[in-house]
Amino acid sequence: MSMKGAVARYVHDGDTVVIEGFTHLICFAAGHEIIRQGRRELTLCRLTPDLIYDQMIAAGCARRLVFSWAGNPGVGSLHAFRRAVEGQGNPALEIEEYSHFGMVARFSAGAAGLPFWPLRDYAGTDLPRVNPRIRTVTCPYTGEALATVPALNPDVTIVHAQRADAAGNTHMWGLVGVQKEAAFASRHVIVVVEELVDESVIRSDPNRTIIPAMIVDAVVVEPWGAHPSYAQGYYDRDNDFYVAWEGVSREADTLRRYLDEFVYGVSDRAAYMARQPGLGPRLKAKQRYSSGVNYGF
Amino acid sequence: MSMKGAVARYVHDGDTVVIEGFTHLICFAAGHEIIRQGRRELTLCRLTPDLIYDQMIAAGCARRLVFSWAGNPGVGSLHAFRRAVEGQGNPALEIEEYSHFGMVARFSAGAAGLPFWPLRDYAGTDLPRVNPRIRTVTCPYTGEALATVPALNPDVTIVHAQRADAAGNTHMWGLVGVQKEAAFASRHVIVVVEELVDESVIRSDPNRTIIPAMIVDAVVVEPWGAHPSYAQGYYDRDNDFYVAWEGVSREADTLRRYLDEFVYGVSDRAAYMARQPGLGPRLKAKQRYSSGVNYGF
Amino acid sequence: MMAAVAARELSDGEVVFVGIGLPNLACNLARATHAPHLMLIYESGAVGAVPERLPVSIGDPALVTGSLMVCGMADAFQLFLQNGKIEVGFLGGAQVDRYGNLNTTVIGRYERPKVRLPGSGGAPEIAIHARRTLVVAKLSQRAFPERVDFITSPGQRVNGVSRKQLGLPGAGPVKVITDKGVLEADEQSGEMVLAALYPGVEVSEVQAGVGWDLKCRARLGRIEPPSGTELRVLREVLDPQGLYLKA
Amino acid sequence: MMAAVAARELSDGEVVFVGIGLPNLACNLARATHAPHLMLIYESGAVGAVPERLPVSIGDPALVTGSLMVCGMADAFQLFLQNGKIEVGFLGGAQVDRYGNLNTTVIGRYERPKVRLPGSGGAPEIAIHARRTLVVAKLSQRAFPERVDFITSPGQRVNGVSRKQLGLPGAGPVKVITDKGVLEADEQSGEMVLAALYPGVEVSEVQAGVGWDLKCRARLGRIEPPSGTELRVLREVLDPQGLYLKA
Repeated sequence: MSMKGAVARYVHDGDTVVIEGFTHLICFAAGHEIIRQGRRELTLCRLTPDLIYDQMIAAGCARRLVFSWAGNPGVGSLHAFRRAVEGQGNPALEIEEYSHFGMVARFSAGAAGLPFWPLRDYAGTDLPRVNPRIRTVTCPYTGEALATVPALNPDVTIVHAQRADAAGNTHMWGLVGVQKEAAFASRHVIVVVEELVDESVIRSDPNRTIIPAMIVDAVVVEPWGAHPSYAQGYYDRDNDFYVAWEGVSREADTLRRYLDEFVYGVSDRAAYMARQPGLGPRLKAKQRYSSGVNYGF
Repeated sequence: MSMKGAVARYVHDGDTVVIEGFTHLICFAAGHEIIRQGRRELTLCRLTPDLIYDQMIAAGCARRLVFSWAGNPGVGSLHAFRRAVEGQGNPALEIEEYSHFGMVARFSAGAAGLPFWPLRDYAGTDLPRVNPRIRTVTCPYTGEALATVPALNPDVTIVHAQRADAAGNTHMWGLVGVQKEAAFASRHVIVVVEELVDESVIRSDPNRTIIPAMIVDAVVVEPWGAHPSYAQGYYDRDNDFYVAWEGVSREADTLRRYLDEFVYGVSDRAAYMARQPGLGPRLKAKQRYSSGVNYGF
Repeated sequence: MMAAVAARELSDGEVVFVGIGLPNLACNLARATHAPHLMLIYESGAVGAVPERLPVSIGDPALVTGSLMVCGMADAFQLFLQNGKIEVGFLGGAQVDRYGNLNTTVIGRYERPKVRLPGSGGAPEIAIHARRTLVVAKLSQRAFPERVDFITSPGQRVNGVSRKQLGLPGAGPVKVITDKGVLEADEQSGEMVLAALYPGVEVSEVQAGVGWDLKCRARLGRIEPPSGTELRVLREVLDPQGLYLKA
Repeated sequence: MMAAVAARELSDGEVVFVGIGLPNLACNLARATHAPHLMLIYESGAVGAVPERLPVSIGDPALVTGSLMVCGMADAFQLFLQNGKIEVGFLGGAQVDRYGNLNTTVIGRYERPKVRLPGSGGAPEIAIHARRTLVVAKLSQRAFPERVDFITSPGQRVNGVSRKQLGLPGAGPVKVITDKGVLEADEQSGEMVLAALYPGVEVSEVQAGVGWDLKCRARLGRIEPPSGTELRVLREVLDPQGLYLKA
């Protein structure tokens, strides 16, 4: 399916949307298409909103943000996010805040079909004071109090991966973050891949499969779809872009000009890449192949 | 380290011992060495006691069995287990019984450093009636009652795997069962492998690492150590042996004769294999190699 | 015959949590005949298995080679089963009672068993979470008592309490496939009632193998005998050594 | 200088949960000098990372290539951190207070912040579970208030309540490495006290950057300046572009 078609079909105004990927495999291509299609009132959930949600917030897609660390990794602030939260945004963005572990636990509960997840966390912190959804439960064996977070079950989760077959059986390697949990927790799943492969490639290494076709609604083939984040074995992280974003996003109108040129100004990811001919050669990954293993009996 | 040395050092009378592996990678070599060293009063934990615990029960190593399915897979009964539980054993074996999910949850809690694990299970069954450690907790969000099981933290867990480096960084593929959770839940971990490999082999495919060296106390190289269970990519399951066990174990004295010849009668796994020259050629795995993946950037 | 009838209960593309023995045989028969896209998931963690030989155990290496996904058992039980992704559960039982409660734990008192059976395995969670559960068991007064000695896996009613009241997500055992006919759970009472007979079998023969006063559907179905294809696949392809079919 | 001092706090073979920025630089300096077997674990799931370049983010691809293990984040937080396998946690903070409580969430009121900071990340669970936690921060009245505006990560005492009473497994922030000296948590009071000074720095200069009446250890330590090796590795190997060292 095309990204246009997948977003049109599975992302609706008011939905709870997850585009996961911890630094690695963040599907900017999907975020840009959601911006182009003008989705509104979304509840955006991610551990690290990163530049992709900063752009979606700037474009007015978001009503609420559920997160655990809202910065520009290794650089500084997410300025569209800050403008919205510091009250210069209009309307103000609602926020619901956890720690990384808390967000991971919310996805774990959602994926396991449980209403909550227990964790030993938050004692002595101010987080439960500002987030009433962080609660406690008493251990039926030791009597001790443990923190809990509620299950997170998104309407749609978008996962970027290295390769999948046509049905959606998906291989992912390198940092896998919380994508498996987010996908299993979600009502609908869109898988976006660098490469479409034959089912036999998936079946040659079943332990590498993170997401099975049975929970996948749409498979989109979108090379370079994770830029400026990266795809291990395909292309490197574009650190220059992350550093440059500080300057681009500091003022609302320079950010707007970026969106005009690189999001609204292109029809899809192919056009996005065509506009930046230098990217491919600069970021293409070197070869460091793993050795195969024997699955015979 | 030698199997003799590892068992002498890390398995003591009265310990809680786990030899995990769901049908796949069951470390019979370790079980046999524990029998040879005459360990007593052990609490043996496994989802499926399988033939290995049936042999250890017959040899008098066990005081208590914690399990979820005590049969001979695809064949029938575990007769030493049945004799002990049906009161013909002397002294009688204590049992603590869960379902597979309950045992998996106990290891998951132990591995996560939590005192319990919640699961939606056991309502309407008689298991909580005969096992008071199966309890309930109330969800702080929905108010519904969920079942709980207590964490299981063994004194020692023995994991068989395809390959590891000298430090104990371990690659495992095919069915991985609950070994990762059991190892992380355990005070001590012994890793037994078919093949010792250079650290560079492990580092060439880090997503394949199930157990990191930092939690491993001893690495034992013991080819064919999982026979009559199997090692994917190395040798097939010896179904004939499992079928034959029905006849061997049905009477206490034929079982005793088996132990005399193949456990007490051999010094180690090499001697065990030397006594059965036909095994290797009959069970050796065919080649079905996976394709490698690129870890470059 | 039971394998063939059980196989017919599976529709192409369904997601089945497969137990060992006859269920395993039935699933692979369905896959080889009318349901090539049947998704087989084993509690061992093998997803989309395409076994080149009939697996003797649910942890057979043939379930792994060429499968679509292999996950840990925590994922198999939490992400697939407890998360409601399993459409059909397939169970056997040493005892099946009037309300479809299953016993695979003990015959006699738990504390002093006459016969100690293997125990739960994954049966309780399958019977609780699978959207519907199929049971296969051979008829006999001993195997089909009014009430099982021990409830390993919950049926339609437990001591008069319904699944809904117990908060069990799945529909539970909806059919019991026996060697003489098929029982179905009655929508109102939750009781297992006779729904269809094998060729040449009388109601009295089924009643003779059941320890309670068996009710019958108003219109009893007649089950077609195994087709030539079904028999050929079973005998020649799936179970040439008669591992299961002897039984 | 801070990086060098922080690096010296790490012993060879220790297991460190690494945060981004200076902690990351310090860990890689330690690995390149006196602690070649330092085990670096990143919350992103990379275990035993041997980055060929200084990772700009804790999710850098260089942390994965050639690492010993890559696990999901649920495992990183549950099996490693919550399970007590992490010996040293390394944190920065926009604000550090008298008892080592850290704030990386907001300056001002949470509901109407003067400055909105990135937030928690994994800091709360690191400060709670790591056997000991090291903090790196530059001195200033703004950065070292008597009490932080928001407790993102718990220190030695929270509103007078001790870690023990709060049931926190780890020892919490035991040292705060600043740009002028090193503060240590007092065993009795849990208060951060001055323990050692950088060369040529007076106590008054440290006090000037701290928003409470700073106590001093009876015997103040003197910190050795960075060695030639330390400076060379920092400037030439780890951070040639001065990404961190400018700061």
